[in-house]
Amino acid sequence: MLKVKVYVTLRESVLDPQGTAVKKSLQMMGHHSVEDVRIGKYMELTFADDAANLDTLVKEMCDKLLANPVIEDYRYEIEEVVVQ
Amino acid sequence: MLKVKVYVTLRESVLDPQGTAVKKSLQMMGHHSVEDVRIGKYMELTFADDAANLDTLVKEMCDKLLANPVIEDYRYEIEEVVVQ
Amino acid sequence: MKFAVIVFPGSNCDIDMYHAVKDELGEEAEYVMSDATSLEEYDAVLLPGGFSFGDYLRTGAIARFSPIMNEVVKAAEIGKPILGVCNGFQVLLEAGLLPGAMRRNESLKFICRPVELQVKNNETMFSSAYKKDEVIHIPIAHGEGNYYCDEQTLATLKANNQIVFTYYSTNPNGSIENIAGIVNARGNILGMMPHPERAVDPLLGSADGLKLFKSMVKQWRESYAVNT
Amino acid sequence: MQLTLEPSPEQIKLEKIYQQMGVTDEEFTRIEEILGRLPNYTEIGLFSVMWSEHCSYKNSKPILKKFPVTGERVLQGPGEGAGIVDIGDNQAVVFKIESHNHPSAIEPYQGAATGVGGIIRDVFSMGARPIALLNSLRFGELQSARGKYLFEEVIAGIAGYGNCIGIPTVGGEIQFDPCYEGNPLVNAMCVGIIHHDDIKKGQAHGVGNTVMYVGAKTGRDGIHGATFASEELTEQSEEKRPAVQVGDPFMEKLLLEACLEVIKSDALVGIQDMGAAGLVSSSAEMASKAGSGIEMDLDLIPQRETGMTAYEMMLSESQERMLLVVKKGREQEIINLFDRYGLDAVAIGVVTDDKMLRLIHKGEIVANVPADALAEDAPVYYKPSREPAYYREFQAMENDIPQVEDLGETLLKLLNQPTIGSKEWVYDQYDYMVRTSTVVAPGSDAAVVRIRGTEKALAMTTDCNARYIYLDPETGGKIAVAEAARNIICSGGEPLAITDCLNFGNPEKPEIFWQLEKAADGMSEACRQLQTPVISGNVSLYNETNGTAIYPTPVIGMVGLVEHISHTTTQAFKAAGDLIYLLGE
Ligand SMILES: Nc1ncnc2c1ncn2[C@@H]1O[C@H](COP(=O)(O)OP(=O)(O)O)[C@@H](O)[C@H]1O
Repeated sequence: MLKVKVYVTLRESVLDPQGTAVKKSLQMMGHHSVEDVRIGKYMELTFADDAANLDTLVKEMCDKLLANPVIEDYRYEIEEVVVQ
Repeated sequence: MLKVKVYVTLRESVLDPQGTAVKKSLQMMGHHSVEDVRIGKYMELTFADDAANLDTLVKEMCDKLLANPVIEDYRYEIEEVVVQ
Repeated sequence: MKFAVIVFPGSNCDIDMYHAVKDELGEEAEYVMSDATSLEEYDAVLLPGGFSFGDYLRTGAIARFSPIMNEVVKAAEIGKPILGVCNGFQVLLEAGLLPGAMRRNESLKFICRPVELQVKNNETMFSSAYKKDEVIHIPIAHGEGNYYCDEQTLATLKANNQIVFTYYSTNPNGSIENIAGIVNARGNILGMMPHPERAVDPLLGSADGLKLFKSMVKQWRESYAVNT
Repeated sequence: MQLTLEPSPEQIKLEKIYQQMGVTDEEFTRIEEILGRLPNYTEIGLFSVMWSEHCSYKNSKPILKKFPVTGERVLQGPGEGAGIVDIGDNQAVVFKIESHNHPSAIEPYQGAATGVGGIIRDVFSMGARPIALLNSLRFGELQSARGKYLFEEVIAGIAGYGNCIGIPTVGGEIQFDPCYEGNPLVNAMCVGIIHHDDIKKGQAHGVGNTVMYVGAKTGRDGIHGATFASEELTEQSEEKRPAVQVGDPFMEKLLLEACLEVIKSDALVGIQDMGAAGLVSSSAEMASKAGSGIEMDLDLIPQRETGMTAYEMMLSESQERMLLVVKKGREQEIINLFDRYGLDAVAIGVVTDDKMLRLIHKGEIVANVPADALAEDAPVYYKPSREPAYYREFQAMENDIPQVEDLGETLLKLLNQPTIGSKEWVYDQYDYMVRTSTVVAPGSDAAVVRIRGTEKALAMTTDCNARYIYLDPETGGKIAVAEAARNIICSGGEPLAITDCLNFGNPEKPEIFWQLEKAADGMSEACRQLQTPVISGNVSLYNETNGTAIYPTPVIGMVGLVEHISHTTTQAFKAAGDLIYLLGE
């Protein structure tokens, strides 16, 4: 089994209302050392062991569906998972 | 500067309607090798260098606010970031 | 009877709740801001729908840390009725005052429409004016009403007869066991996704929600009569 | 960090850098004359957005002059954030429609969402409580993946913003046609209610008064959005992506409630939202309308990013911001008020008497231009107009009456068309019930929203059949207004007035300008006959993809008064055995 971990984050200059709300909330709870919070997506995709060209494939998936290139950046890691 | 990366995922026993929808879309796009998709959150928290007890702190933030223990699991990594 | 309508930043059904109580039910209602620190003068607490704190992170997750929530807990402890509708239900779940959690609707879309509910338990202080198994018309409007709890919790809910309303004929959001509304074990905290405050006047399509508020008033009158 | 240095005034002129901002050679010469010197980079930026079609209506002004804009009940015609019509009992209805076509073509969710956010600000900045939203949408025929994506995301964006802020989306219309494939139309309308005494205008009166900034922090979003809206979409448009802003409906909800409270304060002199062209247009317009000037210190502007230049701050289209003018000495009251909503209010400048918009950044004057020049003195173009060949061809055709063999099958085929089929999938996603005043929900002719505390209600609708207008703009324009009026009347209302959004192709093409002219003639004629003046509106030109224009689509938003809620009628047949009448010719 192959596992792909995809991290999608908002581009740096893009407003992140969610992150701002969480930051304020943490500060209100007394966590004043928090300076910034940015919130993105984390996805785990599972593929059969014999999936070919995974790198190209995942890139295409990210570009087309998993991330919105207008406002988001992404990166991913491919891992082999040994099933016990 | 210290950066904490928090990953929040739905518990395995909980159905993930969003992941299911994304899996279906990927398969419709012809990516039949995708076997499963799970969607979670990825957060980046920034702290000042001198933040003490960061590990305890972050654990508390996750338990209380960043994840909902009824349906979600979390894990995190603490990184030191060198600003150029 | 005096109702408190809690206003979180981002609440937007607060006005509807207020008018339902004042204009249609004919009882007293007051807005109470989420940073207020007392609920002593109220006989019941209403947590309205909306998007408290933008519903960012998770619905209800940030609102539950508002100062007023300590007071809601206190009010609940002394047995006052607490009603959370839609976002209010989500806040109650996040605060742990009711068991379970919300997921996004199965369709992943926000859904606004009138739905049919069945009254599963008419022996609560919120549902005594309905008949058991009565089918009523109350609208929903939410993106995240797909109720979830683990099997053990579900078994407890059933054993204690805590499921008050279920979706009838179709389940719009995918909630387990068609759950639309539940009470706590003690029976004084009700959380529900459908909006009874939007069904208080035939002009708006239904008046079936009014009986829920009437049930609360009836219970209060009776207990008041006993206590004085 | 921006490392590139801004070009010098000489470079701007020599290398014609202004052209990249959409300023023509003639316009540049005119700017030089106005200033009596060369403009610097910030200044040419200010002119370029303020003189764009989107802000200045330089191509459409002669068209807008055709519209009847007055009437017994009109309290505010075109010229402010939104128009206002009296509905008796010291109350008035405030409404306007606005386009967000180009941003929605690039990033449909945020484009549509910020379109809704913008039109809501237009209404509450007048002092009105927004009570309903409507929209008018055009897409391609849902054949391509991109087309479906645009459609779904636009709907989700409209729903996402309106539902969160808690204003019911009660009506709208959608048509699908291949001509909108590359250039969808997203028009949003907002209706509000106001007491006569609360009417506020966007004007900066009183020398020495304080200019205050309220709401979200300024980032680099949407820089040059207004210019972008005034250009055709091409394949290169993808590269202009930074022009897309992200909306925060939660912030806007707080801003709305705070602004409706501040309106009641006598410390407030004027208020305007920062819409297209953000801080430039709000400050220049507020000063120009009041015949005064404004001086602002840009270092005081709340900023989300570091190292922003004066140019970037002035042109940013960050959402959920307002500009206020407050009586000198009363600032703290205003700060306290906004603080209760968790919002920052910051004094950033003063009203002056020299009619100049003067900007200070890091202790230096970075721009010093006449406010009128920016807001009022944009050139007006009288574009050539030519009757298109297709029009004559169509007019010469014989009427053809199709032979229908199987009525049942034809009916099913018709109902299967996305344009005709049920729109339930769409409006199910809109919270059309919040505020519990929606008496007639989406799915009938016009929506009806009651006015709490009275027996009255408002009927509202958006309409436009662009095919008719393409075939014959003048007749089509009349039909659009008449259809809106019929929808209002069939719902129990008396038509009051209209708002309109003129979505057309490139006006520099004489055939397109002809469509614009003729459609406006038809609309004006219908408005005069029906006594429904035009009280507000918006113009969106350059709706073309790779040189091909959309159908001319002047969307009509009409509001009517239902004198008594019991007069409300709905479309559906009520009971078996009822008689059916057919009225009209
Ligand atoms: N097609 C139109 N019909 C009538 N009035 C219009 C039209 N287009 C624009 N206007 C009016 O011109 C004024 C300026 O419009 P606009 O620049 O869109 O305002 P804002 O900057 O508040 O969005 C407004 O009062 C608007 O109502």
